[in-house]
Amino acid sequence: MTTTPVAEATKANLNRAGLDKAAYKGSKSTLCAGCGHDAITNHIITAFYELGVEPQSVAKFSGIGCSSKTPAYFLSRSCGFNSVHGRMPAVATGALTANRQLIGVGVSGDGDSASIGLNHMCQIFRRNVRMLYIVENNGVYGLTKGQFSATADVGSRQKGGALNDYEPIDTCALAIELGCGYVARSFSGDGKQLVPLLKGALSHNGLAFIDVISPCVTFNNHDGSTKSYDFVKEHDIRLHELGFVPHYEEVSVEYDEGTTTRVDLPDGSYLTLKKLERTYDPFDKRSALSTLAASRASNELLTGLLFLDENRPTLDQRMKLTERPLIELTEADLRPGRAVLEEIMETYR
Amino acid sequence: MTTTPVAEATKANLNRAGLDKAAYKGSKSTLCAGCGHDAITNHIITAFYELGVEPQSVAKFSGIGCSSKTPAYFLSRSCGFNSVHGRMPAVATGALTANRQLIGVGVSGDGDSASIGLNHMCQIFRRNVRMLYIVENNGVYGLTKGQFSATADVGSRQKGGALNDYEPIDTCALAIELGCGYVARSFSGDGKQLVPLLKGALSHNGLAFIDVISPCVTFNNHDGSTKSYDFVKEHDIRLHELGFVPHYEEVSVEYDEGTTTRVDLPDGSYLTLKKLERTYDPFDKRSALSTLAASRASNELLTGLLFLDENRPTLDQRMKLTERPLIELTEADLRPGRAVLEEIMETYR
Amino acid sequence: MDTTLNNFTIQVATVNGSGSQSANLVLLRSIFNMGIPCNGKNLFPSNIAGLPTWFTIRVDERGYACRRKDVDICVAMNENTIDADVNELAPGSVLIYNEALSYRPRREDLVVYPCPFTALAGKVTTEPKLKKLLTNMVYVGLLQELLGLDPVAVEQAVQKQFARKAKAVSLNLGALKEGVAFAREKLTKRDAFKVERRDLTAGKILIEGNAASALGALFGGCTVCAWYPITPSSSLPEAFIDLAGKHRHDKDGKATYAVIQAEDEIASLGMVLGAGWAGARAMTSTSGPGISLMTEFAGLAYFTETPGVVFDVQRAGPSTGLPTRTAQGDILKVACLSHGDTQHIVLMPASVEECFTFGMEAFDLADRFQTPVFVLTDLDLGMNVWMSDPFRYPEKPFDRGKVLSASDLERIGKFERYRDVDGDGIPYRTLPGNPHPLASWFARGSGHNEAAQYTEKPAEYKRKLERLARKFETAKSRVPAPIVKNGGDGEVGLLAYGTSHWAVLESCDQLAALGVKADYARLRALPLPDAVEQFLASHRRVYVVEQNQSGQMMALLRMHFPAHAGKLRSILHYDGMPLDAATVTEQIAACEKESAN
Amino acid sequence: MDTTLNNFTIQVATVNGSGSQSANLVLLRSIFNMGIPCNGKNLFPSNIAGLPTWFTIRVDERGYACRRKDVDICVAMNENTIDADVNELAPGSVLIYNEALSYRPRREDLVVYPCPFTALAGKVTTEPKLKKLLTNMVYVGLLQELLGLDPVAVEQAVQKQFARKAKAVSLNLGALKEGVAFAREKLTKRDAFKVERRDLTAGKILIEGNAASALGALFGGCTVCAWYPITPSSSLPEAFIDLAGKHRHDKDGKATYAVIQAEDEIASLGMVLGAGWAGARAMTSTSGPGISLMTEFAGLAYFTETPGVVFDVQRAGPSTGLPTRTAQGDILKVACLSHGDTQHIVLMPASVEECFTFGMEAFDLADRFQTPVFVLTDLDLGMNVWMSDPFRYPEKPFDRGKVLSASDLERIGKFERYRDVDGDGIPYRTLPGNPHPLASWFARGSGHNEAAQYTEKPAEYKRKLERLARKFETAKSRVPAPIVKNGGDGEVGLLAYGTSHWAVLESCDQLAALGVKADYARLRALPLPDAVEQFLASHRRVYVVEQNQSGQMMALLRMHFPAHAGKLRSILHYDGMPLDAATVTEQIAACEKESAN
Ligand SMILES: Cc1ncc(C[n+]2csc(CCOP(=O)(O)OP(=O)(O)O)c2C)c(N)n1
Ligand SMILES: Cc1ncc(C[n+]2csc(CCOP(=O)(O)OP(=O)(O)O)c2C)c(N)n1
Ligand code: SF4
Ligand code: SF4
Ligand SMILES: [Mg+2]
Ligand SMILES: [Mg+2]
Repeated sequence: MTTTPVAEATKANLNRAGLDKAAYKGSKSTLCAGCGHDAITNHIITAFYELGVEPQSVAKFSGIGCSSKTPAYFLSRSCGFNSVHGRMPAVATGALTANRQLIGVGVSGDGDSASIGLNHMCQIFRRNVRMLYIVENNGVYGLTKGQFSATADVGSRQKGGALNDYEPIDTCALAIELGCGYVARSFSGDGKQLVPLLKGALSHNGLAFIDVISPCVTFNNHDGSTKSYDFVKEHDIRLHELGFVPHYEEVSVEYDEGTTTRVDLPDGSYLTLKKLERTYDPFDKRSALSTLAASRASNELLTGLLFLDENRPTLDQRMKLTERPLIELTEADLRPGRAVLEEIMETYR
Repeated sequence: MTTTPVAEATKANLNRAGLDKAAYKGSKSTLCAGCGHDAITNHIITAFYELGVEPQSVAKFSGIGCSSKTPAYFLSRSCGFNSVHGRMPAVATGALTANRQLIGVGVSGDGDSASIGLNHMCQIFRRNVRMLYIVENNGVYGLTKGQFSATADVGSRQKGGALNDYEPIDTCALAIELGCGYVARSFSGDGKQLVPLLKGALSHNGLAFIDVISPCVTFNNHDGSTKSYDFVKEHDIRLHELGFVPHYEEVSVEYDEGTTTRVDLPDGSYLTLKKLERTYDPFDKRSALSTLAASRASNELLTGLLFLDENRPTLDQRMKLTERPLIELTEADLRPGRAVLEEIMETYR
Repeated sequence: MDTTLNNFTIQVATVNGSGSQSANLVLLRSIFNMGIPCNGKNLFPSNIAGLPTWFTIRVDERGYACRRKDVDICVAMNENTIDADVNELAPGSVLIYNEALSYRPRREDLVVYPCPFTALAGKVTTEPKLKKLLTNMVYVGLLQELLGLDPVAVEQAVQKQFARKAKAVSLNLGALKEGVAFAREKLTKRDAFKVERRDLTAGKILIEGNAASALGALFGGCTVCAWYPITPSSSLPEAFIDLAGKHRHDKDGKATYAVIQAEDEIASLGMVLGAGWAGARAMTSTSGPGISLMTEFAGLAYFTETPGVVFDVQRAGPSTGLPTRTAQGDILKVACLSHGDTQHIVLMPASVEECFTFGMEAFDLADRFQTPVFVLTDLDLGMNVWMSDPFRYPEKPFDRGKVLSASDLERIGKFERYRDVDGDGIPYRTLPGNPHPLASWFARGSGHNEAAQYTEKPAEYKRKLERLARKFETAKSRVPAPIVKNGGDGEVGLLAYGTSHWAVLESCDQLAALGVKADYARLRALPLPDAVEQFLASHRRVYVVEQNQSGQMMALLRMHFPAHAGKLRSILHYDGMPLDAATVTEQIAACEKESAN
Repeated sequence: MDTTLNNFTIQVATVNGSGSQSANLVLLRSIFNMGIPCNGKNLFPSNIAGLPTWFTIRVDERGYACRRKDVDICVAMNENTIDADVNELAPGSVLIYNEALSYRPRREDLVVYPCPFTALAGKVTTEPKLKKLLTNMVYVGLLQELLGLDPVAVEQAVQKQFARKAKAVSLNLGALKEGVAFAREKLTKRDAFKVERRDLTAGKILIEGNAASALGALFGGCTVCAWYPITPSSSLPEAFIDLAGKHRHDKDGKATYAVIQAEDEIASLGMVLGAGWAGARAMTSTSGPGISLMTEFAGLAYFTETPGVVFDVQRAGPSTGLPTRTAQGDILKVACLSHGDTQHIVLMPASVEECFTFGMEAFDLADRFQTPVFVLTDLDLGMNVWMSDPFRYPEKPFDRGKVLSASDLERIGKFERYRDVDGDGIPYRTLPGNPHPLASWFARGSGHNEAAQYTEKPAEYKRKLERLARKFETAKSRVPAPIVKNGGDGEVGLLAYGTSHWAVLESCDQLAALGVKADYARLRALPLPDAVEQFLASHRRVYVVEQNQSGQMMALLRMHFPAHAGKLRSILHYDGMPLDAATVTEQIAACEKESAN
């Protein structure tokens, strides 16, 4: 074997972790050609690569569904746990509690999170576990062939023609209502928006939730669907133009303070929100909730950073957890001494 | 045995179903003396008695908990199903679908509905099953001795002193968000408010949800609790003074149109909402949601009718269900004829 | 060259989502239309499009219906699997492959027919998507010519497959013709496989088990169906939705049934129990993971004595396992599903016809015994296409069990929900809404006495459990009895259930040919009827054939018939593939040889 | 009058929420302080306050610790149950009752001591709530005098019970004195029951099983505890919270453990598995309904090979059943919890000491075998007070099993998560966050090969299942072996597990007195070690004693040791009460008589 010297051009492609983009890929996708989920996978790869995250420090989690398969398709150098349907939040909570140095990424589907797993998703919002939680939202159960999920909009139609008239679950509204501190919505086809949102999420101290509309080309991309590529393109209203500046970037980026808001994140990175048509304040919980409710009523799809609050205690903080990952504690740390046992025994005499 | 003639006084106590109040009672309560749940039981008895509901036409449902025991303590002439922890909505949905003539009453606890059963509660809001759904909310798991439930407020303390800092689940906010058409909050000690709300709920066409703060005297009635009798009395803000006029009442009740809103219900009954200090519009979803969020932030407990919408289709309507209860359909209705089987067989040849 | 007539297997190796399913069904039905027994099995991945799929047709005029492991004719259409597909062929098999693939024949011991399928389809259409679909019909044409399929039978099959879509019919007939023409002009038949018209399928049907089960539910009077999607079960409730949508309306056109897609399997069973308690015939359908989630409610149903029907279309694996592969791995679990001392009635259909009859019977048993009834099928039965006699119209009226109306109560003058009035362990019940003052009772999963009142009294609690045991004793003589096929001399017995039946049927003949004469009893339900014990008692060695790793039915037999535990041996198969006869025969023959030594 | 020394039972009948628990514990500890073996069982309703509760103390200097059905001394404090309480007394028993009740003695065959408890308490305080509480201490005083309790021992017990609350101590001592004085002045001892100081409890402890299990978890290195409240399990995690809160902090005072109250039992086990996968020692604790809800995740853990510890403190019943009564009804369910072919390691402590040691051992086994380990106790063991030798400090270091660090990987140069490198069926694992480039792998509940890659290939899938079977084969010789107590001649064997042990221990002696000599093996774990088979092989009749209706352990034994299935007989007890020796002895003696005929 000969050692090929790394070409200059390649070197230029290395990120601050010394890795090229290929190092962030996973195994080949087995999803349908054109599936929104594959696009999201690519945006995830881009975000992690550009940020220069050490892949080995990431832990991936998912439930069951086409969307939940995707953690196998990115970051193959990271460990992952593809668990059971709807229960990803529980598994992630356990793992990230056991090792608080892991960077957690959960990928779920709308069926996984808003139908069978709704309770667990709501409770992880309340617990504020440090992780990135992505719902790849196509309004249907892809893997079981296209039944409506709980995010299907009123008035949308199934491929076979059946009409949905149940109130959809707006996962972002629930996230805001239940104490999640980073809530965003985006579209699988909008990398310009989604990539900064993903990066911002990774800088957030707590649970960062992103609902990404991700068309299912096989079962929910027809006329009458409200999660088709066409529908999204027509109804997408971007709340702002997003930028992300990482904490390790030397040069500070220039922006117009009149039109752009700078949103500082705990690790020193920041997001820039450049105003588009509408004025939107992502720091006001009440107005965020009522704007979301209004947008649903008028069939608008608002995308962007919906809500941010960096002051919520995380689960680790609430538990006053030691800084060292629990998994690194040794027998000496964990097993009290003989005297302690004797002292405890005495209380039972 | 001698037949005692019904005394005049007793006769006067008979309701339009020809029953006295005792006919609406159940077996003796085994709850702690002073438990809020027992007060709610009494208000339920009063509401059903005063309305003159036929007890045999009622079906009672519950999960598991002190609160979920109470259906045994009212309406002993009604059948009831005390099911498993957190899953009452599913059982009620099945039963009320099977027999659409039943009047459904579900009683649950905050642990039962907002912790283990949160998903089912959310989904029954979306399905809009015709029934009265009461959460007897004491912020703790009474029956398992006082652990916090998911409705415990931020800053409230357990009997042992432990502090809660998880965002509480506001079941009413979720109900409004998820499409429930009758949403109210009340207090076990406030029969004047709760009884009309219960009556109104029974006239509503769809799911009527009432969250009733119901102090647990044994485990959550101390200083530091936000679900104690004292706390509620101090923080309760009644949105309006409530009255209920049933459809069969001959004389129409007089009220001042300037200060009182009349809310018509599908069966011809109506609620009267007499304005107190604040102005509150229970027909506006967005404002209801944001008022609730604001009240939580300022530690106010708003009680009264929070939201009403009589135009949501019920589950039965969505399924275009036959008017006859499914359980009354006979073999002749249900088993297609020989010709149909033969025709179906032909499609497989 | 010998001719192998009406007895071979075809395997089409393709890619899912490529539309080959229609072509395969046309092929299957063409053979069926010629009066020759056949059935089809689809081996598909847990994926929507792009991964390998195999469709296997077994043609066998003797009527054997189980999988045959060896492939006689391989139609290789998938670039990614062709090497493996070809490697697995036995010498002398036929390989038909698409010349558009990069594959070049390497084996000399096969009869190889290359064919430019894609190019031929291109003659019918230039539209790329359509062309891809039609490519599949070309191989049907090729096989028509090679096997000697009756063109009329094939055309009928095409008409049926694309019913009411004239354009599709003509395009497909066009593609078919290209295949026929190519074979005629370019190929010389060098293999032995041929079909010849018979009269063995007249009146019969080709149907999947899930559709048959749904028909059972329809004719069994099911009015409430609550479900949550899961492979391989979804097509059962979906078939019910179709059927009820067509055949279940009142005179105003309103639905006389309700279908609710629940938020999960816990809620599905909860809804079924609510409906069952209220008096409806209710069902749900699921597979392994869903069964696990139903565990708590199963115990509530048992203890409150609430009827309900649960179809479990079994798939392979602990956990998610192989969701698109078959197994019989749930039987032990379902038999006693839930914590504590719980037991259930379980029906185990082996055929599509039994899916239909047990599908109805399940509702009768649930009502009669006031308990959940589990119907265990599997992916092989539920999702594959089986030939069957047409289903017979049920002659038995609904058995709604011991339900007391208001007038019954008036006549009797008393009512206790949980009293064993008749000594058979089955109490009487009333339905909510019954206007009689005596009718009301309170269902609870906690301890209760005969009057349905809460109790913690040891004696009352124990009495309840003992009555439940008595009820299941009664059930033994009411559930479908085993079906015994004699052929032995009291030495060797075979036991099987569900789809293992088909392999065992064939294996019995294979074993007989090897000199092993066996009697065969097919189990059809739990609790195990007394006849099972008689069968065990009258044989010296009994082989229990099943499709799981741990011998779950054998475990149940050992539990219940300890006197015979020692004579039971497991014949197991658990790789996710449908069971074939050779696997059974080889294992038993080996054991028998050992016994003889 | 004969004296019955250090061998009797006391039952205090009272109302829950009335504060009698302190008095009862003082009484128990007083006897213990006198060096006499004793233990206490609380029989309480599924309710918070106002319903009947019974506390039973068994004093027995021979050390027998199981429940005794007959009550020698009844202290009747509950208006609602006194008639029944008195009716159940055998002639010659002692009845002490509160004269404030409306009860008037009717039975002539009892030794009756009426006492104005309420009035006497009124002498100590006039505050109504306090008076109610102190009423209970008066009966302790009365018994002190009647039984001859050492006043010093009693005072010590009071001091311990109300530690650090001087006022409570003095009030209670006051009430005590009133009882003593009343007895001295107004009562003449007419019964036989007496205590006399012994030296049999020196150094010993009185503890509940749940506290002991929590101690096991503490010393076993548990760092993550996820739970959901349920009786009778809650006091286990609650004890862990207390203990860890005291003994688990880093030098900055930060917690070296995490406790999460989950939203339900599904999430509890999910969190445990996440933590176990990440490399922590994690546990949850629950009871029947929670076990049922954990069914799906149990299968995921088995198949992905993820460690975790699940305590199941069993309670009576299918469904909700009797939540405050005891049973051994989950063993068969837990042994194979989840759909498909799943099996688990199960530990079955019989004593509080084993709660502690198995509580630690469970974490070692979970790590070693990379699988969930279930520790099955029951309400009787978990919530009642048992006398025990003090727990010994563990000498064995943690066994963290086959975990590869980055440097291990560097050395070895390759890693496949699911390869059976050592031939024992146990693969190696890495933890997420391991920085080595070879370290990553993907855990999934779907089919996978040795490299942890997705597979649907029949052979790969089957290989995985077979390796899992091998792993459990290995586990047989690693789990706690049965403990055999000889006493027989090869004719009769007894088998039991968990709390049934105590009744069987006593029953062995009772049987011997009746001429039935038996050997006794106590099972302590699943998978069943080979030694069990040897025990079965060496006896002609084996009685399996257990506290459930269907003979669940017997079923497991029949499954696994078919050659001996016929010789197994069930001795069952399932009314929710703790098992007593007489119930065992009577059933076995009757069977033996039949065998002899
Ligand atoms: C307990 C359980 N129930 C049902 C299933 C079947 N199932 C697999 S994926 C899926 C739905 C997935 O939908 P979604 O989460 O929206 O993912 P998508 O495929 O649309 O990306 C279902 C119901 C399962 N695997 N487990
Ligand atoms: C599956 C399951 N888990 C846990 C329990 C134990 N349990 C009984 S009641 C209860 C909590 C009840 O709390 P809530 O609903 O608030 O009722 P409350 O007693 O406060 O009225 C719990 C956890 C159970 N019965 N079933
Ligand atoms: S079925 Fe839908 S969600 Fe699944 S892979 Fe295909 S396009 Fe994507
Ligand atoms: S414990 Fe609390 S909720 Fe339960 S009965 Fe007592 S006061 Fe009511
Ligand atoms: Mg989806
Ligand atoms: Mg509560």
